Amino acid sequence: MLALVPGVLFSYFVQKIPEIGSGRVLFESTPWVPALGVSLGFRLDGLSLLFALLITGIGVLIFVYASSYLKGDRYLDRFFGFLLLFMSAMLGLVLSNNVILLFIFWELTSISSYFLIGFHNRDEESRRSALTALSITGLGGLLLLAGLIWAGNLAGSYSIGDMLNHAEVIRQSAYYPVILILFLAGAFTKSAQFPFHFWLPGAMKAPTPVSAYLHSATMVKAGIFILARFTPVLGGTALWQWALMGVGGFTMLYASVLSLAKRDLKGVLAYSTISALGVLTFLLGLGTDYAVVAACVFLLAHALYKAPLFLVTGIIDHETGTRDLTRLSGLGKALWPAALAGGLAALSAAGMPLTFGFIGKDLIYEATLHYESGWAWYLTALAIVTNVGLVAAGFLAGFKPFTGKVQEEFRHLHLPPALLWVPALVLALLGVVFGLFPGWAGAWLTEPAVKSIFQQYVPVQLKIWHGFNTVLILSLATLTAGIIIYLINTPRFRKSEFITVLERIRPGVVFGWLFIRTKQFAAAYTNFFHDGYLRSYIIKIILFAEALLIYELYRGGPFSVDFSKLSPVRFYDVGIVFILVGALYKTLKTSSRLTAVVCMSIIGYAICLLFVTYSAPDLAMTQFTIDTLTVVLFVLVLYRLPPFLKVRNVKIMVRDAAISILFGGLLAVICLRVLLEPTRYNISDFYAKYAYTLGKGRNVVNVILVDFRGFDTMFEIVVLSVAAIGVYSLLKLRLKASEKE
Amino acid sequence: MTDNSIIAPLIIHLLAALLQLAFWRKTVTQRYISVTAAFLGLVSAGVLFHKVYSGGILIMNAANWRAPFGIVFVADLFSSSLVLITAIASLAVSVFSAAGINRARMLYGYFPIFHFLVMGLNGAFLTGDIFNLYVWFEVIIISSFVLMTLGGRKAQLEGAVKYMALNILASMFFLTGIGVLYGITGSLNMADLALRIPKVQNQSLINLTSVFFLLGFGIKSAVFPLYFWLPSSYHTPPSAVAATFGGLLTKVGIYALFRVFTLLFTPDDNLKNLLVVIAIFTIVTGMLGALIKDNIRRLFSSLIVCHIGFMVGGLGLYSKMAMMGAVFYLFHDILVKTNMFLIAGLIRQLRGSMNMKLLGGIYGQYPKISLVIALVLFSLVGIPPLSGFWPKLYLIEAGFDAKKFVLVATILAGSFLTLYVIARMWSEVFWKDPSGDERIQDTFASLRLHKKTFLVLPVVLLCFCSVMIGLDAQFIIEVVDRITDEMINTAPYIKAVLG
Amino acid sequence: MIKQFLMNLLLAFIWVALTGALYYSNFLFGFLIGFAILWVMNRAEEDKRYFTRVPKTIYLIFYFLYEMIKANIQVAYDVITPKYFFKPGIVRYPMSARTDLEINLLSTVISLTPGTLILDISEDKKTLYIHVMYLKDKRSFIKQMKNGIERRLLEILR
Amino acid sequence: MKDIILILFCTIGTLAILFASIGILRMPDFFLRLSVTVKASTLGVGFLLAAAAMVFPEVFVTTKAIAIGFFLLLTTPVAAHMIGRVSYVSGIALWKGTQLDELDGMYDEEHNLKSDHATENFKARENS
Amino acid sequence: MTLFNYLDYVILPLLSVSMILTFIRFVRGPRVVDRVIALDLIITTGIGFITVFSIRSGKELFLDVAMILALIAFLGTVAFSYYLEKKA
Amino acid sequence: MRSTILQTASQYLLPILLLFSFFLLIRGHYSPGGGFVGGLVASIAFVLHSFANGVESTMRIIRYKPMSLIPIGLGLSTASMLLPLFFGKPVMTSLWVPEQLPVFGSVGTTLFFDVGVYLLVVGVVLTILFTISLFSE
Amino acid sequence: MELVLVCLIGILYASGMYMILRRSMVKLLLGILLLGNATNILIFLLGNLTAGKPPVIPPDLKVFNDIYADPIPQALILTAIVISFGLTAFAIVLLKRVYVLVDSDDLDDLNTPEEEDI
Ligand code: NA
Ligand code: NA
Repeated sequence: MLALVPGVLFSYFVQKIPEIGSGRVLFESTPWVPALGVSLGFRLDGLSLLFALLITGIGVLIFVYASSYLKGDRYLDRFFGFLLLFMSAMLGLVLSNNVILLFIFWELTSISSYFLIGFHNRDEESRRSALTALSITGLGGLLLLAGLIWAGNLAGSYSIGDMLNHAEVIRQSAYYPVILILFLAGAFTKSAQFPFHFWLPGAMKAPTPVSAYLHSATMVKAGIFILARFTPVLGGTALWQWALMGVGGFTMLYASVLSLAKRDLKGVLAYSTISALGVLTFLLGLGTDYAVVAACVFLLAHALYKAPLFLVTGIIDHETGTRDLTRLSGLGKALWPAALAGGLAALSAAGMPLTFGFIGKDLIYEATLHYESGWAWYLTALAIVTNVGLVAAGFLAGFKPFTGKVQEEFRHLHLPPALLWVPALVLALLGVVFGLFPGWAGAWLTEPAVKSIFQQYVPVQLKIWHGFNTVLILSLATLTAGIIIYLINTPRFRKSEFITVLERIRPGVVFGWLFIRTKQFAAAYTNFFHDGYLRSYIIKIILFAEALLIYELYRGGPFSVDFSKLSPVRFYDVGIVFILVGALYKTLKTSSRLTAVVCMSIIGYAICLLFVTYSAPDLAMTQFTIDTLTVVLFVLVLYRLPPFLKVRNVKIMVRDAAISILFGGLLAVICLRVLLEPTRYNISDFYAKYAYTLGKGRNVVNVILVDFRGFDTMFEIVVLSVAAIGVYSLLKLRLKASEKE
Repeated sequence: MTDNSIIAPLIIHLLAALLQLAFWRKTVTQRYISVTAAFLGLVSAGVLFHKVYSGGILIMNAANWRAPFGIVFVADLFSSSLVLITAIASLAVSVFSAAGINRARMLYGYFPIFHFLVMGLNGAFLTGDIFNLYVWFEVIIISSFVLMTLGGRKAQLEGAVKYMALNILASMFFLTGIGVLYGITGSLNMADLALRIPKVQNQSLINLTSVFFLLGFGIKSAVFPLYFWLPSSYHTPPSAVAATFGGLLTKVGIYALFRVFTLLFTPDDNLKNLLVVIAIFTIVTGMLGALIKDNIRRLFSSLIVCHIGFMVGGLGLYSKMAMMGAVFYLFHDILVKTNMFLIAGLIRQLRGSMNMKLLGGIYGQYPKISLVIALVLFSLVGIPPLSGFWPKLYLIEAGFDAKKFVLVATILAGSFLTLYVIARMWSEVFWKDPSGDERIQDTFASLRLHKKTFLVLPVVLLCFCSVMIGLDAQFIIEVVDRITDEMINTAPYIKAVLG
Repeated sequence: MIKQFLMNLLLAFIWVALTGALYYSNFLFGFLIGFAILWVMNRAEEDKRYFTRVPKTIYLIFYFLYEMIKANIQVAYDVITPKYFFKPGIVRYPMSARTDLEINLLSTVISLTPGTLILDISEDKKTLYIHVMYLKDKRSFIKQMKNGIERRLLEILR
Repeated sequence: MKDIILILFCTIGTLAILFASIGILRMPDFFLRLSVTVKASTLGVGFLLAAAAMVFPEVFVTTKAIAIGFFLLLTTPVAAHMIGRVSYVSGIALWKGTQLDELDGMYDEEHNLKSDHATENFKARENS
Repeated sequence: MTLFNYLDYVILPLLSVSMILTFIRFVRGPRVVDRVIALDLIITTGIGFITVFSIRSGKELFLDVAMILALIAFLGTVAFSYYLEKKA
Repeated sequence: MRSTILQTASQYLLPILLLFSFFLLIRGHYSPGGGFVGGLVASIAFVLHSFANGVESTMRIIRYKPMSLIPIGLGLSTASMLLPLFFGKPVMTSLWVPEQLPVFGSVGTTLFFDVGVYLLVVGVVLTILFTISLFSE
Repeated sequence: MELVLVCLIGILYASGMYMILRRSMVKLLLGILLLGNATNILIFLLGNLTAGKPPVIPPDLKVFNDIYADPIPQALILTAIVISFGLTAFAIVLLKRVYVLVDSDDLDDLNTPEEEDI
């Protein structure tokens, strides 16, 4: 039933083929967050149509397939929910006409794929793979976001259309390389380019329909999509070319070699997918007409053969319970429709003439051969080696399980329900149909796509037969070599030394190492700063404070003290201060807690006297009463405490003393400076004037407290109330650790 | 415009707390009062926001003394929207507490103190007087001390000692700053100060003064290297309390930083750079801390620090766009962080633990709750188009504009690490099978329906708000846009206050 | 009853003294406050005597002041001269005073006279332990006390 | 005339306090210090208060001064008694020149003070 | 020499000196009780100081402070006694 | 700690201190004092009493738990803060009884506010101290 | 005179800081008290000192006819004193409870390892 959704969408997009094929671009836009220039803006051009068709078309088949594949699963509804979410996100992504919107969908694909990869969430491997996939694509996504925002910033708009118009500004900006790198980081992580590719094989933990859909046909190609989409904006520069060709080229070669060493069917497919993605990146990097056409065609061809291969793998897994190539053979008879689909797809993957894959491969060689530099042959050689690997991998996946002797354990296999194998067969057959009638695909699908990549018309004519030329020879040679390799390379054959080395230093390991190191660093860093000791926190805070204050004092420049502004020293006040300081000294020095409290009492009392001599009777009263009460409090609490902790570490004491004295000194200097700064204006004149006439009180301080600034008082008594309640509950309520919150 | 009703949100909570004190030990009554008051608070905050949104800045001269002589309460768009968001968060916490707080705690004054705390928050947002702000801060911290220690568990008290010592230190800096400021200018009203400070001859003194405010509010808002109290303590109190703390307390510090450093002190380049550096380190500190935490509440605490860095970074960039991002992020963060800690509490109800190593299997057992939680987690991470995404756009773009690439990179790294740790947490807590530890037990399943509702509803409510902020970002951006206008052009504020 | 009344009167006087406003209503108000305070305290102790002997009181006060100044000079001299003249000791002093008020007044007066200081009262409130600075002879000291301060005081009180 | 009395009162009061402070510094044991200081200082303050009552013509200042003196008289002996008693209990050493200590051994473990009439009566008989 | 000068240059400094002398006893101790009575004496001296100061400044208001001191200073002593008694 | 002298002293010091505290409270608007100091002195009176006679005996004098004074005091202050609202004035605006009363002088909401502060301070200090006194581990 | 008080403020801040850097909880508390006092005096001093002129309007006048001490710092300090009393009371009791719980005055003993989290 759910398949209806993609079905309807698919038919909608099919309807649009003629219109788009004729070169038009459709726009649809609803304002969303205009303040940010983010609109729900969609554009349907050749490129997006091509992707949309893939997404919805394959989507239909995957939905059908999955309904049978996961039949009876407890969480089938969740599965379809996430799948649908993914499909919508993917569609949104390819249709967006706004980079922010595009990014939103981009992230949604990551998230929904996270849930899909981790669908078997009780399996630890699944969870880890999902996390890895999300981390890598998430990291890439954020970098992409930065790139998009920066580019948008330069272009002055987040609309893709506007960016296309301001492409020159961006390309000529000094920041272009950074933007490009950010951008590529997003694209490369998503489409599993070396060295970020390792999440993709892990993602094979997902149920097979997911692998087929996300990791062959759609999500991974989102990276390719944005490369294609932004070719007119960012492309065409040397950096672009070298980055894409370098990374794509290496990836395609590396992955195609590695794919041959895999025993797991899905592993083989995963690596060959990575390789294919490398090819696409590589082609877009080449950036010639040929290359882009080749990319578009290969994109379609790959989707049409890789998806059925995955589906077939799923069938095998579903029926036999294993994907181990060393155990699978001779299933062709029992699972004949799957074998048929697999075979066709494998042929297409191998680039056998009359399949769509052949046309794709052809075009790749055309592209490399026509590359206008001395590099053409090297590139072609690279393509050939890659393709040989791909051929072998295709056969490994499409033929190997079905040929040979039937294993004992698989003798009694039944043909699975049609819902499982029909989708695979349909796709495989489509590959053949397109191979037989390439012109149609060329005219209606590829040409508009290429046009939107180049932003100008490039004629595309796909033919079965180009004549007997270099390309054909190369194709046939590739095919032959691939078949030979397929025959020699039995999966039983332990990985060669070369591959073992590769496995050992593969990026996944490097990333893992990096990650562990980061975690170690994080632990060290966190424990250094947040070490659990209050003293150490206070020291850090005070040092920071001192640094800031010293800096500001230094910036303020020198100052002189005009002593004449200050009032004369009064002997009896000095006596009070003397007592105060003496008591302070005693407080610091004493090893008796009670003496310290008595000292505090003296300090408070001396302050009280200072308040008296400087005209603050209210303060003096309050200070004294509160001081007395504090003493009472201390006395009530302290008598059962153990003696003062006596730790004498002279070094630490000296250090602390230095820090403290510096702080005190700074405060003193600041006070002095403020004192010397004349104050012309004072709001207290108002209070003095109106305290009695309006406030009806003579004690101005009290009038301030209950009237002028009564709100302070009102809520300071709240502080007191809360403190009292706090004391009450702190002493009375003691929960046990086991009790709930 | 003078309007008495602007302090309604504050008065409502005061009266609620008073009533609850009168109904001491009547926990059921207290619950009713609490939820009602929180709801009324939300209504009044909504009305206030609407008034300010459509009619401009409102003031209330307490005791009928005109500013700068009396204490003035000012509802500009910034404060009124924070009041509104606080009201939403506190309603959620209040409802959650009704079922999520141990009755013993209620018997010893949980609810009144919670309402005092919320009152303090509202007061801090609304006051236009710097010393009055200090009083509100004290109301907040004493309430938070009590809430933090309520229950008297060992970890709670240990955390509280550090929390208290460092927060008192912060208050000391703040108060010293006020003293110095009064010594220089002779005024306490913020609008008045805004007029007087530029006239002070010796501007280097003003810079010095601003350091005290930076330190005081910096500690409150837990920026590097002043954040230590936060990861020492936030994992200890009951989750409803931690939710209030996590969602609101540090944010008052941020609010104060923004208020003071836009209205009173205009940062010079040095200070801006300093703020940016602080922001960078704060983000790094938070994310590295989050990376190594196994307890979900410790994890969330680290994330608070990390995301504080985003907002401070926005202030440090000091462009309109950056501040828009920061203020937007502030709104988002209050809702989401509150929700995160409520979720932690919910998880504790579901499993009896908060240790990721022990937890598991929630997704399988409670898929609907899990998906709501997932939505909240995504908001936190900033998965577009949820609420955390939009402000980051502003911050990143502002960072590019200001050519503060390290900050941008750190913000990206912080976002990535958030994504990673949250995904890991999801995988551990929701996907994995629970460990066989005997501490793992589901107390949720046996609860009565209304209690379950009380626990889940707030999470859903806050989640809904996050989603709405994300989807209707345009409205928020309009609000934020006007708020930053208020920050950049303070003349209307000053005029509204001083007449 | 009477003691309460006296206490109340005393409070009213103190009130007037504090406020410094010597008029009728203020006194009345002070009386009311005093009454309220006493009511709050609800002290349920009966009282026996309330007559104050005014002339004796005044005489006592002057006697006390005289003693105090005299002894103070003695002590001051002792303090500022290098040599110590005193012979301290702790003396057990059997009181004739019995009621709390008597005991308290007695001990206050003794304590305020230079050279003597109440250290404690026995549990049964019969004996005072006095620290004496210039203790020539224990018996003559006790006699002097009995006939001097204590007698005069008790005469007033009884 | 008034000024002279004033100066006289102030001087006497101040000197009394000064003697008290010298006393507390010089006295050889705790009880002597206590004994010296309590009265001298009270007396000194009394004189100063009297001076204040003379300076301000208002009645209420006089009453206030009297009140302060009265309060001091009420509280000082009590404080002295409290601290003296606790010092004795906690075993503060008496000066070596102390003649007589009849408090010795009169406290039980809970610091309750015996009156010990048996001994008293015995002594009385002995003396007669 | 006026009365005020006399107070300023003789009486108040003398009281100050008294306080300092007492404070020396405070520092020297040797026991806590010595410190407590030193504190007591300092406060009493302070009452005198405030009295003189109010004469000197012509503000009887300060006597209110002296009154508070006179009334509640001894609570501190009582509290310390309480502590020591508990401790003993 | 049982001291007869202290006990007796507390008997007469308690009312004197209470009276004094009340004096401080109502004269606060005119001379130094006010609700805070008044409340503190009042609570010191009770604290003193509790030192002499034990907390239980002091609690008997107060009759109610000191904690109940907190909502009463806070409520009184809040009420006098909010009262002006009913007269269409901003909160906290002081309202005055037109004539001066003999002892109090001008009587207005500020006085009630101060009384609230006074009661609250008494409640707070006594709650804190008595809770600590009664606390045993 | 201001100079003396400035020094005093410096000393108070320094000793407060020194005290809160100790390991003892009681010293921490005393340090907090000292810092509070330091701040109060700072506010007092910076509000300008006026000797012997309390801000109380004489009984026979309606406004001051003389200079008077600035009442605002006094009101602020009063508020601050009362607030810090509330905080101190709570802190002292917290300290007591912590002491009972961990049986030590040592701040360094306040580190329950993360493993004991629930
Ligand atoms: Na100044
Ligand atoms: Na004597």
